Amino acid sequence: MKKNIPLLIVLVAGLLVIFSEFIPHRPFSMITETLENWFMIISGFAMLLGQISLIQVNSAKVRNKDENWVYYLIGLISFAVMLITGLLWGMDKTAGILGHGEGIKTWLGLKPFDYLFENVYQHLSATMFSLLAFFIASAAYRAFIIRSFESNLLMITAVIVILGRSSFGAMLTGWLPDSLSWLHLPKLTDFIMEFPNSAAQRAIMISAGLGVIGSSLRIILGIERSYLGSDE
Amino acid sequence: MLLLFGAFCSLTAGNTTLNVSDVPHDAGDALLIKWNLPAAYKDLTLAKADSAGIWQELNLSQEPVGEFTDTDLAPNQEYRYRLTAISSSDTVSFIKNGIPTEQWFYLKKMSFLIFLLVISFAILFYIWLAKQGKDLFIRRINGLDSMEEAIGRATEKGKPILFVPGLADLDDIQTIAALTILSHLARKSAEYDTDLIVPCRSSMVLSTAREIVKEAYQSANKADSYKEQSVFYLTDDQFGYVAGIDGIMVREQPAANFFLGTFWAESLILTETGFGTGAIQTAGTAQAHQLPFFIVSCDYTLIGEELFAASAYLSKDAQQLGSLKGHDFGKLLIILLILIGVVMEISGLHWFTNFFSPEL
Amino acid sequence: MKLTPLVERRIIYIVLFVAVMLPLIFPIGWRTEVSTHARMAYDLIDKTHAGKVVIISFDYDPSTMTELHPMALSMIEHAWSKGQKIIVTALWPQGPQLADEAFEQIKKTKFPNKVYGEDYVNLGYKVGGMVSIQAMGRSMQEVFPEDSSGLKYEDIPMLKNITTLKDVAYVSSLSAGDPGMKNWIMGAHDMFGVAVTGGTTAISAPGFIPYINSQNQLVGLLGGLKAASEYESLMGVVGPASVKMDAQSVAHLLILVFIAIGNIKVLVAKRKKSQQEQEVTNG
Amino acid sequence: MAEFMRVFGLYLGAFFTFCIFSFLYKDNPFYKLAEQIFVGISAAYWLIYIIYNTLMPNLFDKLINDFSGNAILLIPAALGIMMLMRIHPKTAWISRYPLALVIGTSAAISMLRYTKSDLLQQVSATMINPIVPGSVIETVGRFLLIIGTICGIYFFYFSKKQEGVYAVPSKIGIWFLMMSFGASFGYTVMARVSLLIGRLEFLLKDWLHIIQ
Repeated sequence: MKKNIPLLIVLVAGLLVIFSEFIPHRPFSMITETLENWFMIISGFAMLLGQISLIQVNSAKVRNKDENWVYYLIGLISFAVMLITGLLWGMDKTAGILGHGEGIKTWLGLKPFDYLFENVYQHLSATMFSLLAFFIASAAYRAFIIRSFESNLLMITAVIVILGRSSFGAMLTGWLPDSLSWLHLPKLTDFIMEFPNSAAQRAIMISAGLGVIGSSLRIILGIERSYLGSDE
Repeated sequence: MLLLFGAFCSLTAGNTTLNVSDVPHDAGDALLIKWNLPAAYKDLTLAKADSAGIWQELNLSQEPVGEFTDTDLAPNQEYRYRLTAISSSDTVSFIKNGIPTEQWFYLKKMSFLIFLLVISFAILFYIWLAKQGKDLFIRRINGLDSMEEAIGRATEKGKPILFVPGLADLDDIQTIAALTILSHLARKSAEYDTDLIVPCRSSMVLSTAREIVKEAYQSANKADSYKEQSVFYLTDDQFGYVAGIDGIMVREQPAANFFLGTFWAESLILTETGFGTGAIQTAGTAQAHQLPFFIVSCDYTLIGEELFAASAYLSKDAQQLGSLKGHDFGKLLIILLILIGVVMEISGLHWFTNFFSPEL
Repeated sequence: MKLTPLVERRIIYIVLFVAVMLPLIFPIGWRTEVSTHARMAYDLIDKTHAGKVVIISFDYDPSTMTELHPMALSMIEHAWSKGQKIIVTALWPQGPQLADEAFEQIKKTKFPNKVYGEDYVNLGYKVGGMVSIQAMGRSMQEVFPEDSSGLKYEDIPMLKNITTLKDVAYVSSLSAGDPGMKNWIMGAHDMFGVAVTGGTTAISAPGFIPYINSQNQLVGLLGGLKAASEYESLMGVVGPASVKMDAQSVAHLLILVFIAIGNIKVLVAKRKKSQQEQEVTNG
Repeated sequence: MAEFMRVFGLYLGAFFTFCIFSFLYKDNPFYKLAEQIFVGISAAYWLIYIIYNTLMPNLFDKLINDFSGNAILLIPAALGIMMLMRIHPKTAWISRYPLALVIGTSAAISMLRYTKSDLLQQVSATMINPIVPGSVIETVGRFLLIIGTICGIYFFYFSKKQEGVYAVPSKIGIWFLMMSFGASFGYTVMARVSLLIGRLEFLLKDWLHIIQ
């Protein structure tokens, strides 16, 4: 019972969305948009579940004095600070419970929430993102090794494109005569990107598309139901 | 449809027209405007009356005969158009109204519908065949066969398993596919008594993942060893989430990492850190742009479709395996369609390609 | 010497960090080979006569500043060095502010004598993209009754002879997306025959190449940081784009060196192993 | 004071930048600190963001301003509250109904979207005339595009063991995949290095004023 009704909901919701795709008449033409809107609202509520989990997990670690518990305490504090400043004085152009906090704004230059966002959050996020520059170098060093025919293809195309996209790629092959201009590194890069690369990307997208049809169908028809959990 | 006709100046030729008609088989958001003027008229201006009745120019055309489709309209509302044309001797102006209406079928989506139906029926047919007890062959998929081995390794070492269900929310099919794989992995790890760590980026995924892991432990008769806190939420932020997982990888030192689902730019941050900790890494995604990074830094990678085939393959359930046969039918069909399309194009027949490339 | 993988990684990281940082502090000024598209854009501005009025449209926001701002700086400098007068427009709300920053910087460093209202004017942001451009073709003053600081259109000296968009020598759009260069091509060029050039991010550049055609819908194009540095090298300066492009090129080169070292290491290890094996079989 | 706080903010930013960079060497107290602050702050950030930018405008404001016109929004609100029933183990099963709705619609929407953009559009984009008079390179490229796409699709074919003749197209498919992976990898290098340049610009320009 606790599992059958959800399965029925999945079936009805799924079929409704699929039918409505081909019916341009209201109310069907509105269904997908409405459901997507609902999704935003439901997930907005659900967000609280995550936050509760975060508080539970961290406070358990603090209570049990786990290794590194101090950091988890700091995590909880930063969560609380951000939440409270956001609720009290709002963010950007939105007012909070206490309005816009003009007094604090003259002192800080920004709302406290925005101050933390700009000076802490954004830098943490941008720096975390920039680690990719390092990791892409170490991954290239380790992975682009001459081994088999396939791994050579991987390496050679990568090297051509890396060269072709930098400023000396053009210089390196600039002396080539016009008849061989297609070997010009930037041109070769464009060629690789446009043809062999697109071909493989298309193959991946097309077969994945078939996989999606299969997966969705199994879910909508209730053949795949493991995500619904137990029957108790 | 109300037609309003007004010529402000005298006309020299007789068969001049301005026509405004509804575009058939659509959501009632477009009107087709056609005009047919004598060749002497140049400098045509088409204008539409806005809500305040003021004429707003739509486009300029030098052609005395032409058409224009006005889109993004609201259904069942009346719109008014004016065409002004100038010739060497005079200026003419026409005004006409039109109402876009909704219909019950999108004609432009015909090929889409046929395609979807054919593939779906093929999948259902093979599921039915499997139900009849027909033995269906599916070749081995390395990335999937190795999953159990990875869990075994973690068990030997007494280290946990890390499962990351992607960075997308539950509205992405890749996340759902990843969660169905989680159900198999959780059962295995329950059987082996190996700890499972599942950090989640969104609350909906968290809820679903908890249900799944709990159910898996129950079905392995290990309900007591299920710890709710092993499936937890970190943050909704892309890089905050990644920072947290990186911390978990270096501190908990999981022996097997699974990154399945939707990943964006952060993919390499995760797998390089995981590589540094020496874990066996299995990744899978349909995000074509992230696959290279998984390929170079993971031991096994499920490419595109393999992610969606995984749960069916792992379940070893005949019906689920049957559905994979349906995918395969689709592949052969598509290869055939492409070949026909190429031949048609070479012979200069474009209707075939056009049928498959509607404006969706 | 035997390095563990962990130590190797650390070396890679530190070398990369330093190698990217150094060219930023000490610019190298590598000459880049100039693509035809960058040269076309350069030539258009270079061959426009002194005293002509031109439009530079700031159709981007801070998120794409790294790529587009250097182009804006170069184009302003180039146009001024040729004695042209610049009208600033913006199809993106944050554009006028970025334009002010750019003009301040150029005035401070290169052209202290340029006067607001005589040599340049900031007409500010206009919503609507295509519609505004069409309207400019009828009357500039109607679209911009006043500039971004509230000065009346008729009181701005350099705009005296500018009644419609057709009176402008060229439009250069620095475009991060929609609305942007596409609207200028369809509006300014296709409808009013004004030459259009400009720059975009590297990612969206391929989409604009078809417009560089026999109808000259688009006269040249700067695509991304690389093209921005090409433009700087055409002007003979080492600007912000060249500096960043140097850092890019160093990083690219370094990664290639890492790949080479990785291969050499594997090769040496293989040779050693086969030697050892031979010794074992011989011995 | 605001000026001091602005400069202080720069120092804060620089401090956290170095905290994250220190992870490249190894896990350390600074990274742990930055990581937990990051997780805490960003979790709260998104909660506040969703409240102010999704729940308020799309739900609460609408219900307050025009209740009867937006009464249908009570359905998602109720489903959202049902989701929250998960908190208590006894009522947790109630959350399956909203989850079922979400999964059902997601599956269907994904099915439609992927079929449209990833399947049909890619298939029709491959139906091209490969012969381009006057351009050998374009012709070669187009042939590669067609062959690569077809062999690539065959690579994913599950129903045959890939041996003998059947292994040939899937082998070619792998070659194309490998070339594509190498090319995408190389193509991304520039964008990733730009991120590092961006960070260095912050440190050297905004914080230290070493460069202009």
